[in-house]
Amino acid sequence: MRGITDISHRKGFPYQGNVYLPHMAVIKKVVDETDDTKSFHFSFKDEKLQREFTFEPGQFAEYSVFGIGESPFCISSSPTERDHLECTVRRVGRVTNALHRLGVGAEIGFRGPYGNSFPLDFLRGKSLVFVAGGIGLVALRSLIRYVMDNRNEYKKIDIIYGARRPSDLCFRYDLDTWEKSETVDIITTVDKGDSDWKGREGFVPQVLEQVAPSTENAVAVVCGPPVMIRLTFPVLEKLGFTPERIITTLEKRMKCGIGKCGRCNIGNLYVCRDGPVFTYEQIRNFISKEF
Amino acid sequence: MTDKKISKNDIAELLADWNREFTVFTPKLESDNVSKMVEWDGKDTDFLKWYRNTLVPCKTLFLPSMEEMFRFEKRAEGHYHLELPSVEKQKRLIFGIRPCDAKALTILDMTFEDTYQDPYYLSKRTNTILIGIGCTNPYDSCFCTALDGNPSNPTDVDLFFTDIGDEFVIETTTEAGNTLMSKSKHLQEVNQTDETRTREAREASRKKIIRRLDTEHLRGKLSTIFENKDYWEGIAAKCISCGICTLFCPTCHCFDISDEMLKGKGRRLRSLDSCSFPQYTKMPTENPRGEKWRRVRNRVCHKYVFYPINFGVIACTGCGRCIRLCPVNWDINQVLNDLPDRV
Amino acid sequence: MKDRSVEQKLRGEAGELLVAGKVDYIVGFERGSLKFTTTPLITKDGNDINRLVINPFITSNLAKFLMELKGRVGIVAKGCDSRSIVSLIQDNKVIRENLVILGVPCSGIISLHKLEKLAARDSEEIRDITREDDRVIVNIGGEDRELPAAEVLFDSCLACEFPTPKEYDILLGEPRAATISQNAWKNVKKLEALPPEERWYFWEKEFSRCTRCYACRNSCPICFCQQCFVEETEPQWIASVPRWQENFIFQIIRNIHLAGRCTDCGACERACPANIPLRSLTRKMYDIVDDLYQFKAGTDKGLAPLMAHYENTDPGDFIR
Amino acid sequence: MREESKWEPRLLGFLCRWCSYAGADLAGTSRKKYPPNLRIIRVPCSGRVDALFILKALQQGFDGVLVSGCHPGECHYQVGNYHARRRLAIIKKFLEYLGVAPQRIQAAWVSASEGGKFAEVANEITEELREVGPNKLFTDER
Repeated sequence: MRGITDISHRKGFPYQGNVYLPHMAVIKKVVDETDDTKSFHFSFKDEKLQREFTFEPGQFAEYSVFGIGESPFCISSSPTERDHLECTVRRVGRVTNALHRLGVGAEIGFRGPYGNSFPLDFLRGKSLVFVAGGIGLVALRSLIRYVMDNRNEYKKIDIIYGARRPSDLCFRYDLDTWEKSETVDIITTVDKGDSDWKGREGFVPQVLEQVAPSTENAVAVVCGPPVMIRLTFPVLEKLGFTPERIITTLEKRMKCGIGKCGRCNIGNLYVCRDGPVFTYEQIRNFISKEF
Repeated sequence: MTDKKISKNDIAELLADWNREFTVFTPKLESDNVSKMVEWDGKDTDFLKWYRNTLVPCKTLFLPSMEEMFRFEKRAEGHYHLELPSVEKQKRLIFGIRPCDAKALTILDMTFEDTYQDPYYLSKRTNTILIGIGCTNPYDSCFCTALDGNPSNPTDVDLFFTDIGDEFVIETTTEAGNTLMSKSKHLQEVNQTDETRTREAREASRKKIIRRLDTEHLRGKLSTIFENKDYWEGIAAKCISCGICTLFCPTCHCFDISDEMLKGKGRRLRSLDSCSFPQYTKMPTENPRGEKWRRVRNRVCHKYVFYPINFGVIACTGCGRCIRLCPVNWDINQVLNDLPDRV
Repeated sequence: MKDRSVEQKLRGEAGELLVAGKVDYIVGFERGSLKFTTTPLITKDGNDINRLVINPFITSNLAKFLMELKGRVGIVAKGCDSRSIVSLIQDNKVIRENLVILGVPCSGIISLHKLEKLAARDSEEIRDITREDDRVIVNIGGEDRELPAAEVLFDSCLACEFPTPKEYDILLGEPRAATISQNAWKNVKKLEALPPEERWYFWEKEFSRCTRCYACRNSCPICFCQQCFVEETEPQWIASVPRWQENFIFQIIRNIHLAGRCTDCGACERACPANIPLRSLTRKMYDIVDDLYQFKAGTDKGLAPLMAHYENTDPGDFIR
Repeated sequence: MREESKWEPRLLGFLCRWCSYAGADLAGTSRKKYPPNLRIIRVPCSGRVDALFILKALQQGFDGVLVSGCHPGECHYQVGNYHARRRLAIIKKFLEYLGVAPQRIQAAWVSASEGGKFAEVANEITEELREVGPNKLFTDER
């Protein structure tokens, strides 16, 4: 069941020291992405740790706002950026609300990186079709930026990105930059446009079907709200992507982030430990069930 | 090393000796019928008369219902200072753990040692010596024998006591147990009659376990009906989604992590949680197991399908607590025995 | 009428209801998997009807399941259960027309735990238990022993004012008159005799055993909030950790929320695995409400809920 | 001992914005003397005060809680104070049974013009609380 996203081979296990004790990090910059979403740029207080810290695109971490609690978010920056890390957070609950109240200079806790990552070895040399909905782009952004920084190792790139309203589109500055590359096609869509909107209107799965990106030597990488993910899989299959060539990253309620506290399981798989990156092949039996 | 024996009258002195080196835990009635392993008071051995099994499972000595993970303090200019709780140096000894609860710890070890070591659980685990006592009076809800266990199974403890009437016969199973025995007084040699009586006692208690469970075909059957919503809705109907079956289960280990802070000083706490609660998986916008039947299915399958896939062992020891304590008599043993071959 | 014949009548009526399509579900009791227990039977299937039982061990308050079931429901109800149903009707949580209430005049439910203690035997050693008027006959190893019913019934049953359901469509058996025993107030009186600090300390000790399993709330037929205040996170009213302070506040607020709804049926206390005497809270709240407003929960479906109503003459002498 | 002698009762008041809150204001502006240890939370109506507010105040160490609203018949929302009366009566009796000194749960009707009454009420309650002593209900050390 584990397949290409398995991490058990990775170095550094077992983890040394108290795995629940967060590293202290300082917020360096806050970027307003949308009305309710902010990106936080931060770096570790411990400079040696900042220099040596590594992760792979797709991994996540547990972020602490002390006194409020911890929440898992994926790391939205690329491992190629060495001086800081980024996370992008929508204000939806207790911890995210508290995080949104923090500004530059505030201290947060960071445990991680956790989980597997996008299978870089498998993706190398292939064309990539990124399909994202709303805040879901956050989970793909690390990989997209990584790919952009190593552009010659990958073939064609398609990004199909949708949101509810134009103002809900995140990382517009990134989209603008990426679009400048000739071998990158970006299609943005919104459920309902406004007077300024010049892109498409329609839900992501429908737009994906219309755009019908080539499946030749291609892998689709999908992230978005659960319902969007569920509706996107059949479209990708229809387009000719086989289940092993459809990759997604899932979000679940988590507490420990390391496969112990129990709540993020899909069947025997823990999203925190065996995921968050899965192939459609791995989870297809659970579709419409519990993810 | 051959077995030794000890008179029940000498147990208090044996425990008193051990108490010098260890913090000794023994079963205690906290209120009426609520029993728990607690620090021994230095004299009471009454439990030898009433003890069947503790209501609160032994896991709570390793994974407490609430524990402090670390403290934090907001200092000048918004800097946080973190401090881990001091590690208990004093070695612990649990006297009287039942085979099912000891086996549960072996099962829990797999989770807490997997990939990332859990320092809180493991430090307590490595610091504790387990003295098991075989059951003479199992409950009619017990079914350990169906799960590779039995009421006299010494595998998961350091020393194992078998009740042969006025005396206990002591079997040594680990090096730690061996060391402890070599330092202990009041021990007598075992003769042939004692050995016969031990065998008979073990056989008698095994016979008292009346429940059965065919575990061989369970995984197949559960996989077959996994997708069958009607089936799960039917068996889940009477469940009230309380946390008894999980919080009192010796192998359930789900936990919650939460912060509390007052005037700049705070603590991060870990407390037991339950997959029976709808909030357990609730995210701000979604709840993958908001429906009761999904939670019931998860609980059953986690023990009997998912854990075996991940660790090769069923995460149930047949202690029967969930059956005895359930307010609506939701009986996992009965449900598993009645699983349809196909629906 | 004996339980056996009540049972026969119940099976007949319930079967007819299902066959005639008058209800979608039957909610009743069937034999439990442990000795001297019953378990809720919730079924749509006429073949299950013969599993329905009535005996002195029908402990659950089945009204609990009404809000989960969609459609019309035929429900077995003891006196206390029927009052919980009335309470739910008062709060507009269930619709009377969707229910067929199969009322059971109840002579009290036996507490197996009390009985085990009094007989000094575990249930496994007891062969049979039968109820005969004011006695309970316990057969141990072939020998009959008589115990006074008042000493083995649940305390809540000893205080029961309405053993015959207040609301029913079909009454299974003859109506019964109440036989109230002052024993039901024993624990409340004991507490009231203590100085205030000791009363508080008593609860501190009791609630330090609470594991926050929420069996009390979840077995309660009228704890019907979609989201309980303990689970709110913005703001978080009380911590989710099982600490006596929070455990106690949870239970205090639960009782206050249930004022005028709680019928003191005892379901919470029976469900509690930590043996916390929750009825010493519910009983007192019931009496406070009765005292102040002459309001008995679940006795009149036409009345407005206690807390959604007021009178100009309500006592207010405590207000400056 | 020195700590004990320095102890002053801390009172939390939930005051209706339409009457008692203005009453408290008036007490202040007209220089009526009332205890400095009174903390005030303005609520839209005495009917807004939930039992949880009272319990949280006690848990956080307030020695007493005062709920104050409009006189019967004068509620801005017609009936809010009548509902408050029912609720408070029950809360008070129930908490007393549990072992909370009745002096800790207080209620008053104070109109916007009753600055004098507000000061009086606050003073009286503080004196009563002084006799009852510090609230140690939810502390672990006793």
